[in-house]
Amino acid sequence: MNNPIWQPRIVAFFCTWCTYTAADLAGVSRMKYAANVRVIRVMCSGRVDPQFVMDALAKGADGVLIGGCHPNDCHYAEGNYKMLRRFRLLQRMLTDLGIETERVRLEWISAAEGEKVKTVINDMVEKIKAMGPLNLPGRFQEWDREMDSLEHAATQPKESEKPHAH
Amino acid sequence: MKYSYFPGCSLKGTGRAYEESIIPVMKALGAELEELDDWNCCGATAYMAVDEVKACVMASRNLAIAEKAGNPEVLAPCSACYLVLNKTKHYLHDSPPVAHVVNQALKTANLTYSGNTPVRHPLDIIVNDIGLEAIKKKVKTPLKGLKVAPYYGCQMVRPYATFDDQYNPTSMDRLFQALGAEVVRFPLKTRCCGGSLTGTLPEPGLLCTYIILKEALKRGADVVATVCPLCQFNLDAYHDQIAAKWEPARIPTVYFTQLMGLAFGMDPVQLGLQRGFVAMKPVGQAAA
Amino acid sequence: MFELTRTIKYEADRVKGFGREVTSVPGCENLETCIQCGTCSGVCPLSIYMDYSPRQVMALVRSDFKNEVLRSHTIWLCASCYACTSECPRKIRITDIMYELKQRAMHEGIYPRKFPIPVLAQEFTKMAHKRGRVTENFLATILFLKTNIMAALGMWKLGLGLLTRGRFPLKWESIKRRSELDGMMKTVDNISIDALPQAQHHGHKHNGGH
Amino acid sequence: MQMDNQKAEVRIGFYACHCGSNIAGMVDVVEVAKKAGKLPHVVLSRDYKYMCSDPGQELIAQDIKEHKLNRIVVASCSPLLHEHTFRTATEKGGLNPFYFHMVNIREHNSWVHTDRQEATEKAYALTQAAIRRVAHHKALEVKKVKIEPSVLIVGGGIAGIHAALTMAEAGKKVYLVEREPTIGGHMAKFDKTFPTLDCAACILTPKMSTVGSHPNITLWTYSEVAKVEGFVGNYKVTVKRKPRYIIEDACVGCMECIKSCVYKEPKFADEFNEGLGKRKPVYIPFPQATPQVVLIDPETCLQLKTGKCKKTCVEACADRHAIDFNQKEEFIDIQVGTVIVATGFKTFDAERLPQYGYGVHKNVYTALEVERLVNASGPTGGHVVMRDGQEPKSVGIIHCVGSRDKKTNRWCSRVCCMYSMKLAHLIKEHTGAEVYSFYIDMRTPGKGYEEFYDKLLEEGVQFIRGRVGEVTDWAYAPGEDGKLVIRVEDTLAGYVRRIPVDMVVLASGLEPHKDSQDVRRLFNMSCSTEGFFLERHPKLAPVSTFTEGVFIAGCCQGPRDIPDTVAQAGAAAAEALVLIDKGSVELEPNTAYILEQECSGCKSCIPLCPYTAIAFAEDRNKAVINEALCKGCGTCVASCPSGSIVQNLFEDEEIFKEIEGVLAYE
Repeated sequence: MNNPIWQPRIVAFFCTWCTYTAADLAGVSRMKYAANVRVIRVMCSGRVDPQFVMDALAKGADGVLIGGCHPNDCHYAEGNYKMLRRFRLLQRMLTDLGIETERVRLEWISAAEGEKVKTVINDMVEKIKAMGPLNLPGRFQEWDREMDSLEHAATQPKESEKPHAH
Repeated sequence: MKYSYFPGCSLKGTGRAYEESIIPVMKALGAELEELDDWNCCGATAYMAVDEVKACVMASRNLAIAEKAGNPEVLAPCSACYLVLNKTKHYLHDSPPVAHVVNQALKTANLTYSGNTPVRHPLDIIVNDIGLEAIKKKVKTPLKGLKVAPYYGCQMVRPYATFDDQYNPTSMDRLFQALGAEVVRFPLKTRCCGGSLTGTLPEPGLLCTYIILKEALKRGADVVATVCPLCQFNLDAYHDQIAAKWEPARIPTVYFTQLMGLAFGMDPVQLGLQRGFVAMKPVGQAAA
Repeated sequence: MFELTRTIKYEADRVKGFGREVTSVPGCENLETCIQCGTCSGVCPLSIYMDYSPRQVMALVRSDFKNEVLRSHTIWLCASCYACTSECPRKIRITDIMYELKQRAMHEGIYPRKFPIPVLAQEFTKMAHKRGRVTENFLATILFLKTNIMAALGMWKLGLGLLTRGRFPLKWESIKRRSELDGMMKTVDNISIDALPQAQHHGHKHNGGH
Repeated sequence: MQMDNQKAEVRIGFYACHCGSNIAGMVDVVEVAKKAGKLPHVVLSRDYKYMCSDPGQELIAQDIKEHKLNRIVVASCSPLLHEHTFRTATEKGGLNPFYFHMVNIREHNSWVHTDRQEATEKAYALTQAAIRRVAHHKALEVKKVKIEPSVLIVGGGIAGIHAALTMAEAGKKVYLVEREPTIGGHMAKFDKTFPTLDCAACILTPKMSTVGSHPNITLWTYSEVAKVEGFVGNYKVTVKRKPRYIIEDACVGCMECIKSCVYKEPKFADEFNEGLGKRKPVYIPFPQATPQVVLIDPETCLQLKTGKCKKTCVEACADRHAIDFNQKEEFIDIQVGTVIVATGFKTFDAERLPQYGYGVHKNVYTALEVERLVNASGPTGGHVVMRDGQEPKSVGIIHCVGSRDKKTNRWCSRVCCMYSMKLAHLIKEHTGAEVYSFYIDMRTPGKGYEEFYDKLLEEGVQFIRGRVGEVTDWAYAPGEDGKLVIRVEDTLAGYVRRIPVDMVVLASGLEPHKDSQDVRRLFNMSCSTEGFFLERHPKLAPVSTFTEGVFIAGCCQGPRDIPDTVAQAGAAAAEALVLIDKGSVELEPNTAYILEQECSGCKSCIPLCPYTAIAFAEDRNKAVINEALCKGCGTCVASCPSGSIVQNLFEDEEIFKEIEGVLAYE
């Protein structure tokens, strides 16, 4: 964590019709942006299961970016709306878990908006850099340890009067 | 409604008639003007040319005093003041370093600036807040038969044109029609009057002025109406020089508030009309 | 009998980096995208008196011809009517660039000396700084005394006219809390804006006073 | 199909492409290949100069056989570009093509990053993701869809006309839908065409009438596409036919009704002549209009407005009974295999630039208005007379009105320099007036175009390089009284000039139609930032869109001149013909299916599907997906609470492995 050259890890889910194509356009236009984002292609942002997002964070991502077509422009009519609805739930869940909601971002980027891919990615990398690492795997380990010690405490009657570890 | 009133240097000197007319006119419309306590020069265009940070400090002292005064809006009748105060607001918003310096400077005077007090031109307030219907009700002596060339000048409409079209502003046109006057189509309504050049380099400055006056005469106007003390001064005070250089182009130039006062039946002297170099033909009285 | 002058420009005449320096000032960025269409000169009411048209000033800045630009009359003839800024198809804030160039010319002390406009700017600033307000007739008097005494004599009639119409105040206007304003200005002098974090302004500020 | 690889040992072959220096210049592909070779299940790892080349593809096929590979991963460019290529290569090696997966390390990596180490690290992370993912791939079968041998062409300008004739000549069924009462588009309004100056009508109208009479073409003018459903091969289109109050089949275009209208004189602004001429409520847009059928304007027709008219038109029509005041909007459904969108452009509204005085000064014209003025069949019979009845002695033509301007439209409209010169020539020819042409940059890239510029210079047109500041009617200098004064910097001579002229012509630019966004949504296309329809690839697929089977031609894709438009229309027709003649198209097998044993019958997926592909089997209490209707978006998959829906090619497990892979770097 004290690594001075810590770089955020961001997993992105881009719909193939708009945002993935826009990222291709950014490439063809040789725009330059931060190298922290790893893109996973899906057919539609509607395919993005909240589990994917949680899984990415749990496996060490510092942020997740979801890119879909603009409202009314979904290749599949309304997959992006479905994502939007899910996204709102997801944000509530993140808040409950004590994770900054800004770590998971939903952006509408059309196939023509290569420039937006660049600005969104750069902006997100900056913001996550400012927030610092999420380190969910580390926190999981910590929680595991706590759970272990609690269980340990519960199975050891002698220490049962002791107040909880924190 | 009570407004903080920022007269600016000109309204205390060459533009006294503007102040003399705006206060009673606004009062007649139910608006009270409270002069800002110990206001200072806005900095005008000249200060910006020397040091933009200090220019912002000058202007922001007024903005901060206005915030302290607590009235919701500042009224700035002089176009240059209106522009500079608004420009400063933009600067402080857009440039954090400048805002930092300005805030430091304000602190030494126990002042603060938050940016929450809009600076507005009286023409905006009169036409858009008070409204033409309310104005029509106040008209006692309609300006029947008076042909007015509405001259907006530059700095009220450019570049921060928020309340009117910058190419073809019409606030004053509509206002004068409400007062019963006839408005001539005036293509030079936003052309520069020469600004401070009339005083520094007569040839280019006065040419700007001459072109405007000549066109107003050609369009058959009886009077040119302005919203700015510098425009009024330039169009009013240099007739001798213009006549010597080109040809006479004598036409009175008055403040729009003076025309409002006349229509409201106020005394021309009280409105400062005698301060013009070219006297305006008496109007309204005949109709009354 | 006439003298020929060479008008060719050599690379040595350029002050490399000047253009970039100007375009990196907030508000001046778009200058880089100027297409030299001449709209600015076409709408400028004063372009007819300029030694370089506003369009040429843009080209000169971009090509690093610092000395030519800062010595030009153009930047001082600009009356800040913002017509060019409103009309520019590339959204270049030409008026603001003119202000930027005026400041640089003042700072470098290379503006035309007897040219009354920079003198006015200086005197105006001095008076505003000292008294907090500007009394126009005194300012005009000082200006004429400094630049052209004959012009001052020519203006006596105007002064008299103003006097009889009550538009010529005989006393100086000034604010009550002059020391307050003075203190504010001193504060500015003591802060170097360039030393501030995230300062986007580049090394041209001249808060050292004049 | 192939042997079942599910249980067999996974043997992955990995290939990293240099793409010359395109990738290798920023990503250390040798290093990536070396590290990938050490990953589990990777049997073989190579780097190669150009994977998409024949030897590159051959390499894959060979390796599959030699090394008994059963999974292939290629790290190269975007899958949108070459996924198909490598799937074919995989298949050639005897493997199901869907055992292949592609990693994008060019568009998403080498081209957008600047740090070699970071770029290489990212490439390796993406590679790991693909290698983990591909192990879970399954053999799939592609779906083939039959292509209906018909085409819908939207827009009857020169692009639509040319595409329609090409397709019809090839024996395909064509439906041509045009919004206006006649086809012909903007070209029908032009007088001459640059640079050859041949008469627009002479070359266009024969094509128009062929369209009108061709047995393979169904022409619906005064009609719009209201709804589009389905997909490539099988689009179901609903066309709205606006009432023209004339029974088209009964009208012979004798125009007796027009003659006998109760309005004895034409009284209403004539749209075809840009409002410069007048027409009656019953009218035909212009003599060669196609179809040769009149129409009645409900806004001005007395009968339609008030219900009180002597209906002299009906009398005149007599026993043809072609007039029907009760005609209503009509909707027609058609079935087509392909679509060509050729909806054209709109000219920039010159009133948006008030400094040029259009709409204020009556002698300021748009270029399209002047096209009508110089046209022999125009409202003045080809005499250039201004609105004040005078013939101009001096004319100023202002280029780039609403072009190259960040405040209006940023783009160059491409045709204005040339058409302005054409109009300069025609005005000079018609009136002998002094013509000034104000340009920013003269753009004449085309065959014979620069030569045309030469000709105009020789003709003595005054070319002034400078964008006009203002057009005013206030006079200052002698000779300016009563004239329009153009103030401009002559940037080449170095002077600000005031030029008094009688007439000003504004060369308005081209822009997308106001409703282009609606049309775009109708056909599921994309727009570039300006609002023109987006081509699939700017160089290699210029008439294709991101929607399979929908092609674009003409100015709806971007401003262009007539030769380019016709060329593009031909190209779009050829692309559509290719699809039709192929007979069928292969679809990605990315559809979803239900694992019945897992499905709890909660029905939450059913309303989510925009294609109503999910039904509910009451007897079994299970959801059922109709594969033929499923488009493969995966929305239902992501929403199934019991995880019982699977999307082919995007299975949960595949994506989880990809997530794991992209995060597995140190």
